[in-house]
Amino acid sequence: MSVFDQVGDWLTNPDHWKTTLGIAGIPQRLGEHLQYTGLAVLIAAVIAIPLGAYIGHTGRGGTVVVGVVNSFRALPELGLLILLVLAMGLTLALEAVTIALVLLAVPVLLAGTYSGVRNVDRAAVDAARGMGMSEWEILLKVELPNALPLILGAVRSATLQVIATASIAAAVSLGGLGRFVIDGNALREYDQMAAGAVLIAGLAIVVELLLTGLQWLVVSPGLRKKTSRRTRARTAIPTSR
Amino acid sequence: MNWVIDHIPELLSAAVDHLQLALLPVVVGLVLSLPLGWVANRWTVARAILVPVSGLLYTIPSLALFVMMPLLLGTKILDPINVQAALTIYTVALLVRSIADALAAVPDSVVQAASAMGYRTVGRFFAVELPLAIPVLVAGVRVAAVSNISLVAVGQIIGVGGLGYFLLHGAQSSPPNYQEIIAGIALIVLLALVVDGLLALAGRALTPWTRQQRGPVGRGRSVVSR
Amino acid sequence: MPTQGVRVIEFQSVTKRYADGTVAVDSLDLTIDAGRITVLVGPSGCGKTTSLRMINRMVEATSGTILVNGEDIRAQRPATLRRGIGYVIQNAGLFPHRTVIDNIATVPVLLGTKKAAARRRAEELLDTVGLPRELGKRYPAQLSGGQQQRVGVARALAADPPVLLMDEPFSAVDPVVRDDLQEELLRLQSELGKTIVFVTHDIDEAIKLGDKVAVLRVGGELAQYDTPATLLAKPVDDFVASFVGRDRGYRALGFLSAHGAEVVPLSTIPLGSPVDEARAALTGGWGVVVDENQAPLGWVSTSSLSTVEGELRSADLVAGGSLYVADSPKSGSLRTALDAALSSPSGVGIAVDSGGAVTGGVTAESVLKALDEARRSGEVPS
Amino acid sequence: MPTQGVRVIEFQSVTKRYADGTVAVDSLDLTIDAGRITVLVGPSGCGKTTSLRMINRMVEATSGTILVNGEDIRAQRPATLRRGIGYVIQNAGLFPHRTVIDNIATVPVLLGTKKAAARRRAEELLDTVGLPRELGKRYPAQLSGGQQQRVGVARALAADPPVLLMDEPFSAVDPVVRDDLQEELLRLQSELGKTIVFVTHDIDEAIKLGDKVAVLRVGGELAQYDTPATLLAKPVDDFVASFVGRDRGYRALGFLSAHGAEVVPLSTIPLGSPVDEARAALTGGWGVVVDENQAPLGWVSTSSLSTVEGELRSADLVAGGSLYVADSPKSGSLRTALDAALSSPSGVGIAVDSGGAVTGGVTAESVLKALDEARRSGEVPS
Amino acid sequence: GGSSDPLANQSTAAGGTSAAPAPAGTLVIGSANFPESTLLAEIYAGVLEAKGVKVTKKLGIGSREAYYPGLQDGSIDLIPEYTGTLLTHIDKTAKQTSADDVYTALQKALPEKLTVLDKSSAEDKDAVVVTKDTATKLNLKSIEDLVKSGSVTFGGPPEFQKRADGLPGLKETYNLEVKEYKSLDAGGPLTVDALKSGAVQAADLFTTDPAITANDFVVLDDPKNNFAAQNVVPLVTKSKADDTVKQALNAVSAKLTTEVLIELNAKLSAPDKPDAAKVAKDWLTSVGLL
Ligand SMILES: Nc1ncnc2c1ncn2[C@@H]1O[C@H](COP(=O)(O)OP(=O)(O)OP(=O)(O)O)[C@@H](O)[C@H]1O
Ligand SMILES: Nc1ncnc2c1ncn2[C@@H]1O[C@H](COP(=O)(O)OP(=O)(O)OP(=O)(O)O)[C@@H](O)[C@H]1O
Ligand SMILES: [Mg+2]
Ligand SMILES: [Mg+2]
Repeated sequence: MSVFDQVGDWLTNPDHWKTTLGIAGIPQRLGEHLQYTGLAVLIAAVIAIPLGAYIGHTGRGGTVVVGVVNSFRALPELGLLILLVLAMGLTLALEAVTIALVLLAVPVLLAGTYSGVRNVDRAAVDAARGMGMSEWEILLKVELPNALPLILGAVRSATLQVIATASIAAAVSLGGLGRFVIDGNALREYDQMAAGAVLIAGLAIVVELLLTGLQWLVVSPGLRKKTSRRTRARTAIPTSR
Repeated sequence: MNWVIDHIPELLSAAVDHLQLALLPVVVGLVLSLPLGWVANRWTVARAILVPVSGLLYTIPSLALFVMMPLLLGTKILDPINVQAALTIYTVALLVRSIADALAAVPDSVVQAASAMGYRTVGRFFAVELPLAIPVLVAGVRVAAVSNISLVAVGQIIGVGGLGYFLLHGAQSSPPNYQEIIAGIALIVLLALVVDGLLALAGRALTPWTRQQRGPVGRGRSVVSR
Repeated sequence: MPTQGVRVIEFQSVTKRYADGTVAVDSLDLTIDAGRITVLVGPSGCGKTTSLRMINRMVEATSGTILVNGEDIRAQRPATLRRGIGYVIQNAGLFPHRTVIDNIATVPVLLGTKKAAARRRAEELLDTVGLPRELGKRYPAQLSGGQQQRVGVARALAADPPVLLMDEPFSAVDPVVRDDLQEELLRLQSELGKTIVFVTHDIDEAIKLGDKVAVLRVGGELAQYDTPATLLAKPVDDFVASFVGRDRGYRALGFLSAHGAEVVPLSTIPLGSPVDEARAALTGGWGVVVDENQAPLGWVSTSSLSTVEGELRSADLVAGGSLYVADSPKSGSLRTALDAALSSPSGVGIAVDSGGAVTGGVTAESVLKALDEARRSGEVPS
Repeated sequence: MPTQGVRVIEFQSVTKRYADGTVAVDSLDLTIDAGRITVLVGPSGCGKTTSLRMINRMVEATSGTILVNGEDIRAQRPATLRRGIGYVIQNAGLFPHRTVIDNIATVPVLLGTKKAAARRRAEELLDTVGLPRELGKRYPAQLSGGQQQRVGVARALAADPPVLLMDEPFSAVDPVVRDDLQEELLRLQSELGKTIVFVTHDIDEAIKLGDKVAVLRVGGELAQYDTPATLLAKPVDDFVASFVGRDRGYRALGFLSAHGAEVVPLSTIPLGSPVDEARAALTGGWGVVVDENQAPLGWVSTSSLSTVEGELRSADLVAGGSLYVADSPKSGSLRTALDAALSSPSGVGIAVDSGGAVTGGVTAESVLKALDEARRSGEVPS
Repeated sequence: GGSSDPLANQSTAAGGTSAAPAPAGTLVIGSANFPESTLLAEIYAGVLEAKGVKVTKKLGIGSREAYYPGLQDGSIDLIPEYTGTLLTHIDKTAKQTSADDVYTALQKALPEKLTVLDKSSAEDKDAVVVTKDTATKLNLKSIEDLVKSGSVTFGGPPEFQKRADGLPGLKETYNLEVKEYKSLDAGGPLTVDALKSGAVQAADLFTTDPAITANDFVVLDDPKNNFAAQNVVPLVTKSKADDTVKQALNAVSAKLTTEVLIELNAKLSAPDKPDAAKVAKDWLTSVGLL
């Protein structure tokens, strides 16, 4: 029997879709994964998008943003998780994971919002100011709608990065789909490990597609395909995985 | 600090392993993605396939990819090749798109001028298009190197993790050996920053023309804002 | 036509010094006439944009006062001030995320007009600037540069502001489209009578559009402020003279009506006439061949007819020169009259009426006489 | 001066149909003279670029033959062919990653010249195109648009190709710089005697630079192929006439030397002379005030002097018109002479020698007389 | 698993630490990847070196699945083992639970090449542990009481979910059904923290864990012997086990007791995190083996 068949069997085994002998099944793990991800992205968005918009609008502090984002890239997610969970203890495990994930998502969202607002055609902003919009109106009616593609792109990257990192949360005794990989490894059950990996990858891809669809729905048609090849090259570095 | 001082040799040798696990994929990935990026820029159809596929590959979480590599490669699960192959995939996924975009961003007038001067396709690629793509390329390589260095640690979950060993091992001691964990994190961050800085310097050295852009021209024409 | 308040704009020793110490505008005194097009022109970096943007407080003057209709602009909040002043810039600065209609409707909606009403008005404005209404649903990226620029003008006109500021609005479009846009602006201005301040670095554009032209020199000093005719005829110094460029004597003729130039009768020969008849009809060795509407087709001369037999055909004609319209004081200028004469193979320029029919001929000498008279009667500044 | 093989370029019923069916060039027959500047001009999309690029096979002709020096261009491999033909485009298309020197040295190095030798040659070429050698070490981004364009020309000249193709090379720089570059190109051409094919959509540029001008119409047909003077004087049809533009009679004067126009003596008055002396010296009520080098400073007239006392100061002068140079048959044209007369407040244009000293005056009437004579003697095509 | 199972036949070169084969004549000592195993390996190494045996150390190899094949192919020669789990690793069906039964069965089950020397009285076995509060509140003494007290949240290492003496064993022996199982670490700080903080009510810990006494945890009795005896024993390649080796290691096993293990483990987890080698040397000296 090939490994693919074993993975298939594992995934279709009804025991793995419910709690058996106190061991949680796929739906619960998926729910935990989504809970970690959703909570972290939401909190990060509430922090980073207004801040990024403000910095982008005023143009002050741009270098700080770039510096923060770059140095956060170097931080190993696994280490951050371990440290926070150990330091805060298991009763605060959810909080610890959330903090770690928020710390990962904030720089991505901050950079996306900042560069989104910054990259709005200066002539359009100038025109908006010239026709008597207040700074507030400029931000809300011109800069943010035009920055939307980049902001949503950042939300996508951040979400995917959080999904990836949430799966290693199991290494520090938390739930989520990573549980199957860790337990499978400890039990030397490769079918469980591989099935866990397939579930995580599948979740990431589905979320990616959903968010891409959302982006297509929400962004003004006037902004579609507008990004010239040149600006694409400048913003081509994704921040996901 | 006692623990750290007592274990400097282990830390250093793990750091060397770590770098090797992280950077070999960058080199291999770069070599693979140059022709792929060129192809993606050359033919619209190739681009329409390569770019979305690499985007999708890039979305797969690292732990999942590490675990799936044996399935794809037929390797043993503890083989360091798994981690290196997965990181190579990320690097290629990242760079193919950067290279395609960077090549597309080379001004048409420059490409035309090169052809008109008698460059053939290959000569033109190496003499003109590739050098002009360097800034974007270096940016991509920096991201790949830094994220690989951070990801190698995740490999420790399946047994191949360079400095990641100290993260899990420190967490396993009872009570947790914070010195060990923090030393691991700090070394990983340090490696990432040093490699990033070296790559940035290399990038600057390779692209002297991007410096002092604002020469005697260009003042006065600056956009007046606010 | 909407009623407009008189809007005079006055600069009273206005200076702008930027944070880095650059003096962009140096104690500028300037009175801009209401209901006219005033053009600010000068080399790059001379402070044109700065001067313009001080009017709507996009740039705050360092010292001095700017009055609009006698009122200090600092009396109003910037945003309020700006809503009453239209502003058009290069590349139009349209909002990429809004349709053409919504771009145009922006200010009315800001001012509280209902969306539907603002859109109806925006559609009318598309007519005003000469764009088909179908374009209203498009996004800016789907328009050509010239079309975008027209939308920019429409947007600036939407709140019906008495004052319009335009900063090199046409400099990014190609020459043919620019010509179109300039004509359109002149037509609009004659219909709407706005007070327009227009910035350009192109002296030809300045002369074509401006009722008055202010020439600035680098450092933000006003070098000369005059009508285009005076500017061409009497540049105050070498800077202005060289800026105004060569051919200024000839171009200045463009401001003098050709009405004063004597038109002599011309012998016209219908196409298809027998060659013998044509030969008999020549005056001074030349004759104009016309179609059934008396529109000129070309010339024949003693020598050109020497080898021709039978009836006059198109192929027998000598190509004509340029034409000039001479049936009202406002139409042709001495410039077009002189060129008609100079370009004509016979040395006689063809005058036509606005229907295009030949009314007579004009010689270069009679143009010069008319110029002389104009000079003597003071029509030409000297 | 390098020796050049004679290079005639011949289009023999050449047609280009693009993949999408657009016919860009339609059975073009054209012979381009060796050692001359030939300009292709026409409205946007008429196939100028396509025609030009077929010469170095950047575009392959669909049918027909192109011969260079009697040899079919398809006999050589494209890359080899191109190394022997210089090519200059808008914005120069310089390699941003190479210094100016290395940009210029590109083709010689490609052809196998040693790097050091190629660089030495590149430095000489900087002189040739009028750039200081210090610029050699800069990167293109550190140059102004005009300087970049000169480097583009130097690069195209580096392999000393007998043929130079230039596609709207000067259209992206501002008018003043463009004028400079045009002068420079004319100087270069007179020194080097290359066969230059130059594309532009600006008829003024075509007329200024071309020894011969080919006017194309949209669809890629050749409308007229003539010298600039003939083009202005005898456009073959309405399309060409309207493309050549208004003022063509006046501009055609630019091809006639001012030497034939009678220069009358002018009374010159040194600055600082007593006003009474000045009054006495006026001719016809006007006099030219000059400095110690006899260079004209402005005019005085009976009326302008009526309120002045003591010695003549700068402030008392009436601004002068444009000047024209009249000391050799090649210098001034009837066009500059006429403009000098038209722009002068006295009606008399000031003629100067090449040193700038006043040599006399010219009236519009005498220019017209000179034109008449030129016409009679056949200098003007008619 | 099938032949394509990537987990099958893992080499001993776990973690990429494979080195050149040890020089002939030296004895290669391995250890598993938890502190106590490393410590025991250091003790064996210390005493053997004192007797003039050339030893090479390959410590922290990983789990039994990783190192056991290494003994068979000769990559390592000696490793500290636990009788109970080693037996079930070799013979999945083994049912013996008492110390001597297990030891006898183990000697029979071992392949030809390998042997175990004298077992020590030191035992480190899994145990179900609760906090003192929980024990008092629910009146718990043994695992049977836990069943009576109703469903609990149970914590332990991931492999406890499926091991014969893990959840399946507790269900079979005591009919214990946990409400929820939380995968934690193998008797590490997370398990201790989970117990203390109440995240789990009961957990699987090792009897030598100093955290048990430190936190006043209560070890529940195992009257039906769900957990087999786990005496520390040297597992060695027969060909390398000459008399010097046997005598030296048997002397160590004679001195090693559960109390000693607890004490040494406590030393290892002292704040200054001393090296296992040092702790081993100190102990060997104190009992007169050095
Ligand atoms: N925000 C600023 N800070 C500092 N200097 C400025 C600023 N904006 C403009 N300047 C300088 O002020 C001078 C006048 O600038 P301004 O933009 O008004 O010139 P302009 O006449 O519009 O030029 P152009 O034709 O190039 O648009 C220039 O020297 C310019 O460099
Ligand atoms: N690669 C191509 N594929 C299809 N059509 C083309 C291509 N290149 C040019 N054309 C078309 O061929 C015609 C001639 O183009 P060409 O570029 O030669 O014109 P041009 O005279 O140089 O115009 P411009 O003044 O705008 O540069 C145009 O209609 C153009 O759209
Ligand atoms: Mg400006
Ligand atoms: Mg072209």
